[in-house]
Amino acid sequence: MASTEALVTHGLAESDLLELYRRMVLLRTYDERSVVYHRQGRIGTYAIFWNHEAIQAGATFALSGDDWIFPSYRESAIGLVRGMPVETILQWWRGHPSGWWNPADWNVASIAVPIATHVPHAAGLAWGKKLRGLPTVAMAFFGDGATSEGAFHEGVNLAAVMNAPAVFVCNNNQWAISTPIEAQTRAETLADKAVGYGIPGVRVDGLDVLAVYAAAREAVERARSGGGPTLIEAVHYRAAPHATADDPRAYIDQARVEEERARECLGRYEDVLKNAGVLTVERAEAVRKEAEDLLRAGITAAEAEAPADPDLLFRNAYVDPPGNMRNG
Amino acid sequence: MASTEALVTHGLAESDLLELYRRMVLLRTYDERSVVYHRQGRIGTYAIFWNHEAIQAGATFALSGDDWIFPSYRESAIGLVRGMPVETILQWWRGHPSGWWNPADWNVASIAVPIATHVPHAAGLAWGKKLRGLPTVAMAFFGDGATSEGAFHEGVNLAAVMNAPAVFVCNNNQWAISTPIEAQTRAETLADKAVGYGIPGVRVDGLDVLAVYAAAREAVERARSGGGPTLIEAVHYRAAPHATADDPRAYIDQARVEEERARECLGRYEDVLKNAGVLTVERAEAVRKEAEDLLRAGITAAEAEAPADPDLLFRNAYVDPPGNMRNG
Amino acid sequence: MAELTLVEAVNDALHTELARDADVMVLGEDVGRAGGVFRATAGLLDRFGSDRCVDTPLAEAGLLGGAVGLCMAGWRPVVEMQYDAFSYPCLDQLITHVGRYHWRTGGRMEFPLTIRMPYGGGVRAPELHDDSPEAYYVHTPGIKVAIPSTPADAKGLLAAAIRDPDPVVIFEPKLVYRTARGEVPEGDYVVPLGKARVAREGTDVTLIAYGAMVNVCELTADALDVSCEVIDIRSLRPLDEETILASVAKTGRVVIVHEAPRTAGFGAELAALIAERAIFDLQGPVLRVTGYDVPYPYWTIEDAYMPSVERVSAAVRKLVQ
Amino acid sequence: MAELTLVEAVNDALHTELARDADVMVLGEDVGRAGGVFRATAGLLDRFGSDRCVDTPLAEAGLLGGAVGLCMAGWRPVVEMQYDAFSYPCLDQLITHVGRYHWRTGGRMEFPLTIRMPYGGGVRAPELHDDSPEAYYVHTPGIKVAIPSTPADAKGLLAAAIRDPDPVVIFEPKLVYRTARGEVPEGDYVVPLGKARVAREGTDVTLIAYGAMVNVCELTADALDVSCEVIDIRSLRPLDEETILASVAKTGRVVIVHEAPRTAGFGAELAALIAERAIFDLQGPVLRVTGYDVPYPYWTIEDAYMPSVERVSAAVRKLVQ
Ligand SMILES: Cc1ncc(C[n+]2csc(CCOP(=O)(O)OP(=O)(O)O)c2C)c(N)n1
Ligand SMILES: Cc1ncc(C[n+]2csc(CCOP(=O)(O)OP(=O)(O)O)c2C)c(N)n1
Ligand SMILES: [Mg+2]
Ligand SMILES: [Mg+2]
Repeated sequence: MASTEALVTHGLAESDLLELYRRMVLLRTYDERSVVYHRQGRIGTYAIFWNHEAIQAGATFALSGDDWIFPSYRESAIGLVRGMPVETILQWWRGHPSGWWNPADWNVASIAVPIATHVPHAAGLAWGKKLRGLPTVAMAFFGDGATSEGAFHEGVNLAAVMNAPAVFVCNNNQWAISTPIEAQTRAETLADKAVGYGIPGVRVDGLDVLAVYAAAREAVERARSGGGPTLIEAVHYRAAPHATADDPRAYIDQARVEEERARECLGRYEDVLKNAGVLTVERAEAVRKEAEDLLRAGITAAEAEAPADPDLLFRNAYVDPPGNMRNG
Repeated sequence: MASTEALVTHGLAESDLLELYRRMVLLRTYDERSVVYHRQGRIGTYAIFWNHEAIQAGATFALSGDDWIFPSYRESAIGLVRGMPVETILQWWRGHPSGWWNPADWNVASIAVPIATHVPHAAGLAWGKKLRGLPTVAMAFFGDGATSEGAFHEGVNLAAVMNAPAVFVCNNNQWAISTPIEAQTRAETLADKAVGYGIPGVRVDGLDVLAVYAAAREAVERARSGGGPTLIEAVHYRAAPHATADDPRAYIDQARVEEERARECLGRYEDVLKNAGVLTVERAEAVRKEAEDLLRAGITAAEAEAPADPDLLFRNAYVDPPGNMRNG
Repeated sequence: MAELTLVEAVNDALHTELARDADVMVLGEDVGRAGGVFRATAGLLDRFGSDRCVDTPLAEAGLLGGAVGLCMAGWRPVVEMQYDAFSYPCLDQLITHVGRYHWRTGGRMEFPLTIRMPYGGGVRAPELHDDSPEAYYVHTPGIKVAIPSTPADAKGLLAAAIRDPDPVVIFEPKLVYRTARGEVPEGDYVVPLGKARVAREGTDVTLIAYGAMVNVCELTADALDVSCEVIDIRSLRPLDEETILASVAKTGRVVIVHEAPRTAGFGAELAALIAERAIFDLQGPVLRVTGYDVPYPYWTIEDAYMPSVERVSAAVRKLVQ
Repeated sequence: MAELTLVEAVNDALHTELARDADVMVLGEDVGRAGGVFRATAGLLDRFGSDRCVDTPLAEAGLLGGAVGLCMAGWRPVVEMQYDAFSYPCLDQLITHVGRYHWRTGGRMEFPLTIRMPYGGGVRAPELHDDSPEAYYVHTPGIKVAIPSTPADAKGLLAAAIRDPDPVVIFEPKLVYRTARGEVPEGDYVVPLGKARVAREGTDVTLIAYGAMVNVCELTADALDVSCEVIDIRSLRPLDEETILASVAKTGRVVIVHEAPRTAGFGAELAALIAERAIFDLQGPVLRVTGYDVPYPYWTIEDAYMPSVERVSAAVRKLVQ
């Protein structure tokens, strides 16, 4: 696993380090507020990504704005790193049609609900952009459980064969709902799976944002310079329920979870920055406040929006709808 | 790759070596005659397995009769090694219902036409037998192209996680119809794919029947003793058309094919046996004649059979059919 | 008799069948440690052990394909698909193998597997937690399909499916998993496949439905001053044609209701049956009230998608006017 | 005009469309070097290069999922599935993504992809080379489906599909790939989706079919001394309801013919349409002549499975007696 020290002195300016911090705080704040909003009945069931922020912020920090992100439901708020409005994502979780965006507006694909099925999309986009002579990289996120699906296998293989500029980021939080990684695979590491596709596989500490960034940067550079895809396994441990509807006490060791929570990624990065003299207490407070304000404004905007027009049932189904579509 | 010499002195009695020879000859004869029968309009489209006999005979020779074989269409005649009548297999290719057998009669599953979809069946059978405390091993055959399918991935992973006694034999003939292995995978070898499942992967010369046998025996022993599945990649080169309907001249280098044909596996084994003093010219002739007689009797029996009763449409569809099944 | 919810009745059936027959095993994603995301499999792991209640890798095709192999080894696997739309990866195994393998053995080997899954909309969930995929399954030869709407039927049909020698798919209406409550016989209890249930007798119009739509039809019958006969199909294949045709002969008017998209949904099959076998009984058009031919919508507007008492009432009024 | 076989017309359409629009590309198993197992893509690799005619790995879900991504990159992919039954692994991508992604972008991004495949039975092939899976596709929201029966339509409908802004699936009746011959306009030629073809006018009975069954209906019309109107549906979604209803209004008698299994096949949808919209025009039951609800059989007895002139004739006679 890569170490953080190398990175602080390696290529990232102070402003970068702080921007990365801002993104992590924004994601963390989004997540923590969402759990509250859910409890208050203001959003629906919600897939918690607490302590996954280092992976999401770190990996995407290696991308340029033209590169595409393919999130799973676990990265529902990843558009925030591209400036997507908070209310858009909140509306997604509120089941309001304004939560559905045009991927091309943000170069962020739709949230993939069915496991691993977006992996071939990322392969296809990366390949298709390359065919057009564009330098675009596609980065797909998925979990440890996703690596068992055929769609993962077929998608990564397609990208590898087409030498497509894709980066596959596996968030190995060691659980798929209640299924532990040992019941998912017999491989020693998930990065090992890269061997079977003839591409590099990298294992990285998923709680170390700079290590994730470094691994992603290398993968993105390789992809962009014609070296093909990379599989990154970001290892950590799911320290929150799978989703608001889930009660993990039935299957998880709570003591282990508490231990993991104590090692959470945002505080860890904060310490790195503070020790390096990059972040002051005041600055941290300001960043946090900005994020909280954004969330407050976001939920307000979401709740202020008019209820959806039921006619949207039909308006978005086809570009050129069949005449009998409204029959029912 | 393993070498043959080791094997001649390693565990196989002369009678075994000859039985292995007999099986190869039987398979070769079946294949060569089938191509002729097809040309004569006596069987339908036929998937040629010429020069794949070392893999089929060698790998299955490591099994006991209680072990199960899961063939693809490329191993359509593999039941011959278990004593299945020639006419049964000929009838399959003739589209006659008597070509469909009860897998439990021979411990040979049905011929899998859709690529790789039988891999999970082998995993399930091996796992299910293990759950019953039985020592049964399941051996599945499939091609290089099959390794790209999600079903391959999911099946091997399932077997690995369940520590199922399964042996996966990949017949890497380097072509999937017209698609060469380089367009199928970027991995250096297909055995490499085993790494991603945490199981041993072995590469073996697919034209060396004793090497195939040795690799299979090790895998079968491991499986039976609780060590879980193995992936065997048997490497060779498709030296015949994909099937009778295929004209490979459009995509394959005929010079390379001729070269490969010259190295064919049966003659090679014959030489090994002759050099070792195990096989005489007369014996070889007798074995060949026996096989030809079997084929002649087989096609005669198949052609003598009464045409199928169209009511079989309905009789085999359900154990307990719905009342309206015959409506149409 | 115990009063149970529908999902408790499913759980009861599994406990009963695993206790009755040592060849029955349950497998799926999160069915063991967690007892299923809806707790349909709760208690099985503790009671029957990890050989007979198995958390599988996250791979629906591998799961169903594995179950085919388990059948070959003599097991009667009960496979849970976690949600309707997450069963789609298994369709290839379903169509190419589960529905054909018995035929492929010349009718000699049996594949007594059961697939069960929660299905249907109205639950305020993210996309792909709302589908009604029964038409894909019932169109597939070699497969049987049943859909309960009451707790007793949820138990009895699942038991019938598990005991059936053919592959059976059970769709459980998740919208009423916890709101449908009713008396459920304890212990052994089987509701045979192929028998519809006349949920309510009536003389003017026949409402035909299954799953959560049966309740919508009953509410419609309550709301209207038209005498509605409500038929709960329960078993889509085998189909109880006689009960349907007898009701149509009596009422001469038919409304068919389902959540699935309209085109080539199972309602079309019911309408086709009636158009073939009861044409001279009909006093008006055969109407369908269904989901639309659009992707299942954003959940704040899903009520506009789901057949409602209003929409079913409008169809009934059209017929009796 | 050139006289072409149906598969040659498909090839002509692909050449024409790739030449017309630089965004169109073809991908699939063996479409490049070999030109397709039926030679439908012959010559494309040489003419348009390996960027626009691509041999993919053997993985149908990856293939279709990859095409979704290609759409996002601005391509108009034409995906070949090698055979009907080998398309089943792609159903998950079809249902969860191809049919929904436009909706999922709030109607802002287009997915103008085309899937084409040979389909249907009667070709004396091993199992799973004979399926008629159109019902799975047409039941899926967001998808359009067309099935030509003549060479001209094979060209024109495929061109329409490729130019259509929505995902379209084209099933090509492989039984008549080389036996259906006819005049095909050269160059640009489009047959719009959503228009049925009256293959033959008649007054006594309406025979409705698509694909290879259109020919069976025409032969039936030839064989009988009953005036049969033969309607070639051509486009299953969008569906030309008017042409169907007008014919039923004229004849009052209907026989629907398809190869696919009967239950919840597309014939059920056609019967349901007629039972809803033309009930008072009918002078008899709406009959279906279809494949059976059984696995597609061993090929020596496949003729007993396929709708035949005899079976269609028997249905017609039942109606006109
Ligand atoms: C095809 C499919 N099957 C099942 C599900 C239900 N499901 C939702 S999340 C989940 C577990 C995913 O685990 P993992 O891939 O490790 O991602 P994580 O949730 O840990 O981020 C499952 C089984 C699904 N969404 N899609
Ligand atoms: C799911 C599926 N897709 C496509 C096909 C059509 N097909 C038949 S054989 C074949 C190539 C298989 O290649 P490989 O796996 O290498 O096996 P080989 O034929 O070389 O033995 C293809 C694509 C099929 N049978 N099943
Ligand atoms: Mg996980
Ligand atoms: Mg091969």
